Amino acid sequence: MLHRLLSGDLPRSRVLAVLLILIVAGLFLVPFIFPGAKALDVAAKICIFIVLVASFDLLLGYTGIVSFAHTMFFGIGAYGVAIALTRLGPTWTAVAAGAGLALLVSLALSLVIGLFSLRVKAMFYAMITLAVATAFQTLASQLSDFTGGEDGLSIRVPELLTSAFPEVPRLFLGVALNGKIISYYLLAATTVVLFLVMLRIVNSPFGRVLQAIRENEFRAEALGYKTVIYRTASNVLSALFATLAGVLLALWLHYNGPDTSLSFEIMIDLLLMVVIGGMGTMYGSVVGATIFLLAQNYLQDLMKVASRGLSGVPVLRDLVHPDRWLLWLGVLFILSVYRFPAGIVGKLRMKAVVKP
Amino acid sequence: MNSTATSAPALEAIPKVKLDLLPMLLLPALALLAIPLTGSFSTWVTLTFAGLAMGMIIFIIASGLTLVFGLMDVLNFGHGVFITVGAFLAVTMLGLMPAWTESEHLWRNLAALVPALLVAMVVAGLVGLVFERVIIRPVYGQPLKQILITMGGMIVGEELIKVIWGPQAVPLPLPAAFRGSLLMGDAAVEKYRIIAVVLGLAVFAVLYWVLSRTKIGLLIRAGVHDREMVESLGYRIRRLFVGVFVAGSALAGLGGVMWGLYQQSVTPQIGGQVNVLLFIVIIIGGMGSIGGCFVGALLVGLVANYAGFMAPKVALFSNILLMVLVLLWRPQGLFPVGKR
Amino acid sequence: MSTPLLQLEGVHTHIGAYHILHGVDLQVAQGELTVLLGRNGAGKTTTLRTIMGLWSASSGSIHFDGQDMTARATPDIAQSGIAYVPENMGVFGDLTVAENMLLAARGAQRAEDLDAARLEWIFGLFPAMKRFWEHPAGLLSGGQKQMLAVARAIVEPRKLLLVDEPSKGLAPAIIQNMISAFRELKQTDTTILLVEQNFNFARQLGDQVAVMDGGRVVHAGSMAALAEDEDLQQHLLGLSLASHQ
Amino acid sequence: MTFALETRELTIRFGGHVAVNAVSCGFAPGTLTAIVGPNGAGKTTYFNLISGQLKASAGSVHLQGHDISGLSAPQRSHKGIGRAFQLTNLFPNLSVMENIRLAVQSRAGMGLNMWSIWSSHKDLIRRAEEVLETVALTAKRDLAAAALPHGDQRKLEVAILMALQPDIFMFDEPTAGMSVDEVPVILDLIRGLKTQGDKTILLVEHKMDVVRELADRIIVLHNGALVADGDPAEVIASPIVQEAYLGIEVAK
Repeated sequence: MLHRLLSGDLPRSRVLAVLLILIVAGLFLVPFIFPGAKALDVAAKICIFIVLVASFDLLLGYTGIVSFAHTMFFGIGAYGVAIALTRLGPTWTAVAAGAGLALLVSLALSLVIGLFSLRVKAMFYAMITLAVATAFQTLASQLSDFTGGEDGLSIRVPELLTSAFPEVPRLFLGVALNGKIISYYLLAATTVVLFLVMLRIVNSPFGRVLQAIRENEFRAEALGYKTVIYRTASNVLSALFATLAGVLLALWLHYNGPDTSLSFEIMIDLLLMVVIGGMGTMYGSVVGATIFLLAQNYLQDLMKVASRGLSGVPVLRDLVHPDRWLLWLGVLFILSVYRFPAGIVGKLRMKAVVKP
Repeated sequence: MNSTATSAPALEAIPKVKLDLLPMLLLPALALLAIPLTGSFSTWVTLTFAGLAMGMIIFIIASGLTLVFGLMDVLNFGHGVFITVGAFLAVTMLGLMPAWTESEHLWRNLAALVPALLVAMVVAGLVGLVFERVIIRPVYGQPLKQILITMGGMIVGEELIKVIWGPQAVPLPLPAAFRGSLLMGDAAVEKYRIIAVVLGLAVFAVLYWVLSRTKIGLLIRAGVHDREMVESLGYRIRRLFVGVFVAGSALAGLGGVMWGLYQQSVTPQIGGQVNVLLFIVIIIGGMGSIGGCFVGALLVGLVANYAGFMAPKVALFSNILLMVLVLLWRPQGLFPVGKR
Repeated sequence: MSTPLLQLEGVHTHIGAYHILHGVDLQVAQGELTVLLGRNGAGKTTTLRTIMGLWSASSGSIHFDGQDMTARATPDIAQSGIAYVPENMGVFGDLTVAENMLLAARGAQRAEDLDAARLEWIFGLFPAMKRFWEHPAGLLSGGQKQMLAVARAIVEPRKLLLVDEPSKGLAPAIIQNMISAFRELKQTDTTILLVEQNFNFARQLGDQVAVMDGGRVVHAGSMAALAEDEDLQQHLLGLSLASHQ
Repeated sequence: MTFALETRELTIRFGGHVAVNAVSCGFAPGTLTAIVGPNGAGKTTYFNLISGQLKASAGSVHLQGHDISGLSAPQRSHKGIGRAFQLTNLFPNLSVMENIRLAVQSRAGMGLNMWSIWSSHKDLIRRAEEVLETVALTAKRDLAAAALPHGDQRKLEVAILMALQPDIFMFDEPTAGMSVDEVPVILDLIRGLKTQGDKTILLVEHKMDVVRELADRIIVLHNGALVADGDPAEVIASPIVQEAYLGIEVAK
């Protein structure tokens, strides 16, 4: 049963298995262990980014394609729902319409980008996607009638998902089961489903072809696999899952703007999460997203303390200023590309093989 | 064996040098096409100058990037760091000499600006030296890692710049004598743009001369073609590459000062933003080609300005559109660099 | 016998997972032309590339002109006095013939700095080089490129010339030209190590011969002896297998 | 008679250089043809034109009488043209099993199946295991291909080709770079294919003893052109082959 659910791709490392169980258990018990809005918010972000990072890994880790346009699809999902809810009112129909439309747009766009430029070298593709993503970001902030421009869109979501629902929430283990809790669990459940679906895809015959293309495209072609089709399919799939992650984001935040879903900073965060967690393993996205988002909060708090302690030392004080947390993750990123390109998950699995 | 065969006709045929003029004709063609579309001739002159100025600055910045790619197949996503460093150094340097920059005398302005440009170039070059050693050298020949790691270099570089100069935008006013416009007939042309055009042409001329007339230049061009053979002739291509990388970084620093003055303000993100334009330019030009980079930069500058005047909303995508059109015409860029 | 100019002892070379050279022993005597014969895949090109340092020997030693070259980098090896004409000729297509030649000269900064007398001598060997002096090398025919590659290697005197299959894919007339050029070169006392598959080409030029098979030198001796001995040819080269049965 | 494979006036030019020059040749079903010629004769290029890695400048390729010149490499692979490469060409970080399974899977047309678990296709895995068995790599099935010794990598290369079950087998110097004791294993595999009787085999090989023993027929390429064709012993003895290998007699 578990074997089927995980598509035959078990953690293959005891440490990793324990880590994953801890993360999943933690995510599901967050409302009860760490009450408070902030903890719930971090947990929800982790869920959303697990989907987003996994979808990026499908492209980067499994197929070996570097794209800088991934947040564009994330943004399309978030804007799709946000715009639909603004225009059609807070109904489930609007959510479905927005998500459906966003998926269609992402499908068309990823297909065009894929067919137009996937034949070229890796660097070329990376540059082109970077250019396209930048143009899209500009477009989104220019079309302020639709997108709210730089301010973004604050949206009303279906009543079930609001903290005002129900008027008198039931208490369970001391936690009020209001719409916020409901939407968190819906989000977590969706994450599990989407993750398992992606896990299945990378472990299907199709997924093996993607890996083959990453390893040796020329040979895959000689075996009879039309690689352009597979690369494009990988591009499209990854875009669609990113779009769904964007839908989840807008529904959770009740807001969407360029900085929450489209910006290049998020693209950078994504790269960091994929690489640190481990490229080419779906579990890497779980580990990477969790560690990154915890660090984003925990590290900043730690740095605040350090910065205060060093307030007399000019340069050092600035280096550990809480706003400079990305500096340290950037250094970690560079080190991990050098030292352990297979990321944390790859490292754990390797260890498990060495000493069985 | 028949000895007359040594002078077979095939040996006699003198190969014709084909000069590929078509892409160069694009520039005047585009400019002429814009005359009726812009309405008045004086507007056209102003826009054309603005476009050329912008193009020249982009060319200065991008020339190093495209050469480094041609020579070692290294594409540096962190090139923007050198631009930002250059721009902020100009802020610091010019900020130290307010009396000179605010003076109405041109020579005093120049006495402030020239050292600022030089310092920007030297420091950006040094940063480039460190960048090459730490970031790029360990991942030669591994494109995927290279993209990731140079991107990482960009992140860290930008954060370090924030540590030094702070995260906010800083004004970078033009020295007094460069402000304002010259009248050419009815058309107003900003003085600074003329300076940018002159400087850009000078950089192009120097690069062209180095590449075509000096031995170092020959080595660079030979290295683009076949680096193994260059080594077999007894030259250290790594050293050559580091030299080109540092020179390219210095040019990016110079371009950063120019760009900062053009925008009249500097942010830590300035380099990252220009990066995208640079990529478009070197893709359009044909990666590794200096001539292509020059034509590509001017095309991008002109199109951005014409489109900005005629249809501001379209202007933001005009560069992407330009890139798509060029690639549909010539998938390898305007001047593909031949690699056997 | 005096110490050879170039000496390889037990050289092994790996390229990735491939173990190409399995202990090559080879000597090239001063002032002689040594031909390296052997069929495709025997390791001839790999031997030249290993001498040039383009691939590094995983074990064994290479001595040249009294110095240990085994772990040196390619530019060092070239500067110690070895010129190399690779299998693909290594002609810089974007550069003119003159610029190609200039790059091979150590001191010269401009084409005018090249030794005029030597240049005239080279033009005598390869008249096409004079005719196409200012033309981009990429526009030359295959045979002309091969001539340029050889001309470039001798633009200044070098102690040793490594040449990889100069006859490959050339028309008979050009091969003839090439043979005369190498004959003339031999007059100047240049030491040459030549890789060939074309036995008749090799026979006309070689003083010494080394035959390779399976990544080793399986026979070394004088060319005259090999050229006389049909049985030895058959045995070593496996070329005329059935012809005299 | 319909040839299993035929090239008509097949030509490719690179710039001014004609690498393969109007080669017309038919290969009868069930035969093993050796292609010989000196370095640079155009043998590998000829293979690339047949398997579709290169597009011909002129001429055509026919499979069972049908013109396949317009098809891409993957399409030709599906039509039954299988190719092993001169330089080992594997998926380095995938296991031996997965390398072979990718070929089996392509043969079964399963590549676009996204929803089943790959390890649940028992029939495909069994087929891959059979192939593993024939090349004696079963014990190493879970090793990464890159971790294999060179000889085993060559075996895996042949195994991938066998897993594709093509009608036309193309071997490009299958024994290149192998140590002496490894060569017979590969030759036995090719011999085994030949005795099946229904496979058409093209073999580029330099070792004349091998060629003489295995081939039904030899064709000789020289400077891109087909210069000899016929019975092995005859062809090897012919002056044209002597010339191709020994070089043209030039007046002293």
